[in-house]
Amino acid sequence: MLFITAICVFFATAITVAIVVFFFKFHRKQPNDVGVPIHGDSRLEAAWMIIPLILAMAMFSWGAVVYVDYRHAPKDTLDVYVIGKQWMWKAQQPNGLREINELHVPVGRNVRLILASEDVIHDFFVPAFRVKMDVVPGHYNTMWFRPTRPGRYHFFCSQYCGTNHAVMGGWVTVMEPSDYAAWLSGSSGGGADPVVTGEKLFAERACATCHVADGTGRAPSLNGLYGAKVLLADGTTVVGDEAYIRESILQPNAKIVAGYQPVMPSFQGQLTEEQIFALIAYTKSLQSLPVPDKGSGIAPSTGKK
Amino acid sequence: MSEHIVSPKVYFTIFAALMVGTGITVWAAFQNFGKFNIVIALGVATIKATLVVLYFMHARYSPHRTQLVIVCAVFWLAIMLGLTLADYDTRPHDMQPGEGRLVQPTPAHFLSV
Amino acid sequence: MSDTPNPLPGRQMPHEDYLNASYGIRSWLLTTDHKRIALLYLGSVTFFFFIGGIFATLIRIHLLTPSGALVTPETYNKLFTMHGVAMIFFFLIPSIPAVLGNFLLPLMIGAKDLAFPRINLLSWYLYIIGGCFALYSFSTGGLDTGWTFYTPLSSVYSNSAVTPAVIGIFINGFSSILTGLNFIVTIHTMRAPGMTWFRLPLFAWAQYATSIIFILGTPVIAITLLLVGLERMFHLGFFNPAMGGDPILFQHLFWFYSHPAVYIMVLPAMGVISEIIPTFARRSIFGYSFIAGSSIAIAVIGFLVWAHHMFVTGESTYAALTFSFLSYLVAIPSAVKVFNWTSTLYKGSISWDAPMLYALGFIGLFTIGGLTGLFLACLGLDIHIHDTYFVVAHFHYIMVGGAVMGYVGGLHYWWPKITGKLYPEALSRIAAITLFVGFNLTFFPQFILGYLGMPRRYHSYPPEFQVLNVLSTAGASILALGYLLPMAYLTWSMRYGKVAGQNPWPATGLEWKTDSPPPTENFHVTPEVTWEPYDFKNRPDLGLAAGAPLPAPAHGDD
Amino acid sequence: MHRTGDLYGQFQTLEQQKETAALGMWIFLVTEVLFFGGLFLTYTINRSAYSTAFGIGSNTLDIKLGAGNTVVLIMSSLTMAMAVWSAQVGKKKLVGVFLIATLGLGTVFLGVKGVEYKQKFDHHLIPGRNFDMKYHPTHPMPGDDPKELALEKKEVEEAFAHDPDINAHGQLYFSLYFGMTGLHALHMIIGAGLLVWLIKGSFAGRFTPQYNTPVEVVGLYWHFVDIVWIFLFPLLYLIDRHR
Repeated sequence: MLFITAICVFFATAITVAIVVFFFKFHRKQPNDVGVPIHGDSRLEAAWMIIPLILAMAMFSWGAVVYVDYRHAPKDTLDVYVIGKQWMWKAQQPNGLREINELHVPVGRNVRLILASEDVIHDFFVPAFRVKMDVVPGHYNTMWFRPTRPGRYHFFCSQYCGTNHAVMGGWVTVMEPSDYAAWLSGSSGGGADPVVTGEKLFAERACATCHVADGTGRAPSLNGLYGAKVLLADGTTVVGDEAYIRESILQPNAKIVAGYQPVMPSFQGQLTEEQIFALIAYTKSLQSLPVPDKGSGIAPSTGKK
Repeated sequence: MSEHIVSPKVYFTIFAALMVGTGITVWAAFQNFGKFNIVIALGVATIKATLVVLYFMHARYSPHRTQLVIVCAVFWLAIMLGLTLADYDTRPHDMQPGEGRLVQPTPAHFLSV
Repeated sequence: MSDTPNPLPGRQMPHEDYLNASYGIRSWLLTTDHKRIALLYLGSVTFFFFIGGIFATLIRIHLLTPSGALVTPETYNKLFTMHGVAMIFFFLIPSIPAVLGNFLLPLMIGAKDLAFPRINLLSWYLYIIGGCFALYSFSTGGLDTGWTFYTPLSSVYSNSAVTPAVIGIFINGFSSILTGLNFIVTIHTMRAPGMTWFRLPLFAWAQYATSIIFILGTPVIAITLLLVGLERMFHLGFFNPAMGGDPILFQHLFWFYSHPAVYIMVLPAMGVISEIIPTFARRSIFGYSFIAGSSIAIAVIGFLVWAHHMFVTGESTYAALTFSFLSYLVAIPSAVKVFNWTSTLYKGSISWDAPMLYALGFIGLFTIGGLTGLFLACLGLDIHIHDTYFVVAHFHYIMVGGAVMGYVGGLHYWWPKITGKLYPEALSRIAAITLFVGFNLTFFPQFILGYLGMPRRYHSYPPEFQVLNVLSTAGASILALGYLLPMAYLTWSMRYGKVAGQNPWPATGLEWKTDSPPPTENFHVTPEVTWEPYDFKNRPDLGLAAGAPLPAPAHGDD
Repeated sequence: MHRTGDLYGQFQTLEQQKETAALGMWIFLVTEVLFFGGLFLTYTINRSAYSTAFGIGSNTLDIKLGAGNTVVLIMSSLTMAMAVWSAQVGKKKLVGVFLIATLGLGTVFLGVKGVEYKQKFDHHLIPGRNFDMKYHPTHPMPGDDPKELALEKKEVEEAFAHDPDINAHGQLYFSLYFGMTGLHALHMIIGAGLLVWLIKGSFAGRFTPQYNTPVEVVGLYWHFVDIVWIFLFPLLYLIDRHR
């Protein structure tokens, strides 16, 4: 950042100074004066193509490293689900606690936000953390950050989303881990634990009739699915992440697990974004359970966790 | 630059080739070549289009300037299709937290609510 | 006469020119003369500049206070959207190509007209029809999608008059396409004897590069907006995720045109600057072929960078890396231009005429605009400053500081050729300086605002941003003055200005070898080019050699 | 600008005028390539996302009509090329004959397209409120092949079992189908208008070996429209026939 600014300031100053100096120094003295006809110099041209190119590549590399890091969250993240809708933000903490236009996170933890939109494109932007990510309907986007200092920080919607775009914002509260834990347990009125909600949904929607835990059902067991590699019918593998689980709920036929028939109905339009989050949370809670030897979609090479 | 007159014989030959091409596409569409169905269909279509451009549209006998214009059209079309598809096609290989594998779903979307 | 040397005092005999060749409204509305069509465009783009300017003024007044006291959020959203649409599609894109390009291109290459004069007139009518649709949209419910028309906001959620607006832009797109087509063909086939490619004025090169973008980019925005219009009218789902469509695809298609469109705006301005600088530094331009080549390079590479507008949409990391890399490449030809212009000043004989002031202002502002582009192209930084006021400031530096400065400077420079009259020199210098100061005061604070995290398109903002916003509004009022001044004195000079003569500066281009204003067929005798571009040394006809007699106003050599 | 005979005032020679006109048309066609390119891109992205729905949509098209139309259009390209040739070698009468043949074939193409559109309307396959992929298999129309219909029915039912939103995706297919073929047909109609103008000119004997620019330029346009169809046909009609 400093490097780019320095380079830019240097060039801006150099050019301005050159222009101003030439402007006065070579001011026309006689009305009929003609300048010296210099037509160019290829060495000079080469120099001012190559040097900026090298500097530009340096800037690119720095930016690329930061970006790749930003797009790939570390493993041990605290996951918070965030939903944008015209014109408010809803967040759901891992224990199911819900907030509106507020987001509480502990200091010193890697926090990952999983972003979904219910209508148009929004963008979750926390200037103080230097992070933002578009919230695109139909996609899950993720972003992560690691708060380093307790305090309250603005967050904004920075993708224009209609009438009240400007007021679609709120505060991120960064707390000491102990305060955060106290806050989580203290204000329990927010909502049910998503894992519990998810488990209920899992039973209500008859998911459990096929996805039997011991792998004897018509569908693969979900134990240990989250985060593992899943072997698909076409021979490829896919990671059982949020996006995959979401897709499998909404479009079951998109990726069929090897050895199973495409018999699952789609739940498109039958679940809200929050219910999908709950089901994902439930699936995640099965991560540590024993994976059956048969009847799991997990690719053998990876084995169980 | 004198004008090059293409003889009707060439035209009829090309026409015959185009008919054969159409026949091949239709026939191939009913065979199962797996992934290659689309390749064959578009490959034959490209050959047919090239024949039309070269002979019916006289591109083969046109000045280099015209040929350059055609190349530009194809090149820019390739940029638009290529770079956009490159975005979509690399999403599945994108890296995942800790795993080195992807997160984004393909353009599969569907919104609930 | 003016204080600049004038080798050709006004002709004594009254002569026929394109302005007095025929009279009556019909002779204008049905004209196929590229010069008259240019004036039709001049009138109509100025009209849209006014409309867009009024919206901008209201926006800046509204943002004086954090809570935004002037208008409701809906109205504010409409204001910035309509400001963008009017300024980008109906002012900036046609401004230099359709006004100055139309007027000058045939003159510069020694042709009697563009290759397709009737298509040229058709372009203007398409522009007017498109403009009427846009005005209809503005006046019946307005438009609140942002000029970017992002779906699904524009196709499903907005309640404003989106459909007429996209139809208007669609039609206007064909006006651009036909203009670009006309220019390219004209440059290829209509050059006068001796006018080789490397004797073309750099303005013509810039127009050529711009036209490449017109013909290759504009059809894509046309089809994209057509799809948005259809989606809205018939509830189809191309870009609507609720129906299976993909909003990111819209952004790809939109920016495939709209990023190169930035170069449509600034490339012709670069062409103008490349004409003004050698004239007023009175020496050959430094690195002619590099400036010409960089125009083409910008046009080509400009097509390869569009998804840098989408770094935070969740596009693939690999795509983001590629596009960031290519974005840095496009910085190089722009830098080459700036370095060459600056070098052209070296050991020149620089006069302080108004067009030169505009040109130097352009270089300064474009440099800042371009360098801040490096921040935005940097992936890591873009995460933070994307969609903030930093972006707003950056593109205003390019489009207003760059394109509009170039346009106004070019208008001054060629005003004597267009109208045959000189503008008042002192006033015009004051206006140029006012513009420069006002512009910087308006937009520089916005860089800081953006870096501090103020997102764009906000009708209200946290109080800590107020000071910078007030500064910006103050600057905007100076800027407005800087625009009104030239409008007033240029109009005044059409009637009361001093007679200019063929070549008041003097400049080396072919357009200065005919009368001011030029006759309908441009040149009395088809000119033949025997000199190299921007060569002041071997041009006794310019009357600059020490002690050389002023050239006789002979008829034969023009 | 004044015009002397066939030469417009801004040009020096007929040859320059001809070159200019041809180049102008070529550049116009470049913009057309990109114009259709946007649609092709939209099609490609959506098709790769919803290949099942697109396959079913494609299979409801009548391949006989589609293939027949392809032949008709290529034939019209041949007659157009022959019209240009006739003008170049000075066979004034033949110019008119070939132009009329081209126009006739073009009209046949549009007529067949109209028949296909009517079918889609009857089968409830126009995107909108009444769109229903299930409708046609369950409401046979006179002249339907029962075997084919049964196949279609099976296909649709299978698809519905897994994805209740197949209708939405199918609508995308048909939106693109009508968008692409509609735009193509619009180009045909414009081309037909130009042909009528040319035919008038050819009756007046305007086109000679010295001056045949309009025939050649319109010819370029016509061939381009043919090329678009050469790609539309496999993309829209043939993508999923092998199932």
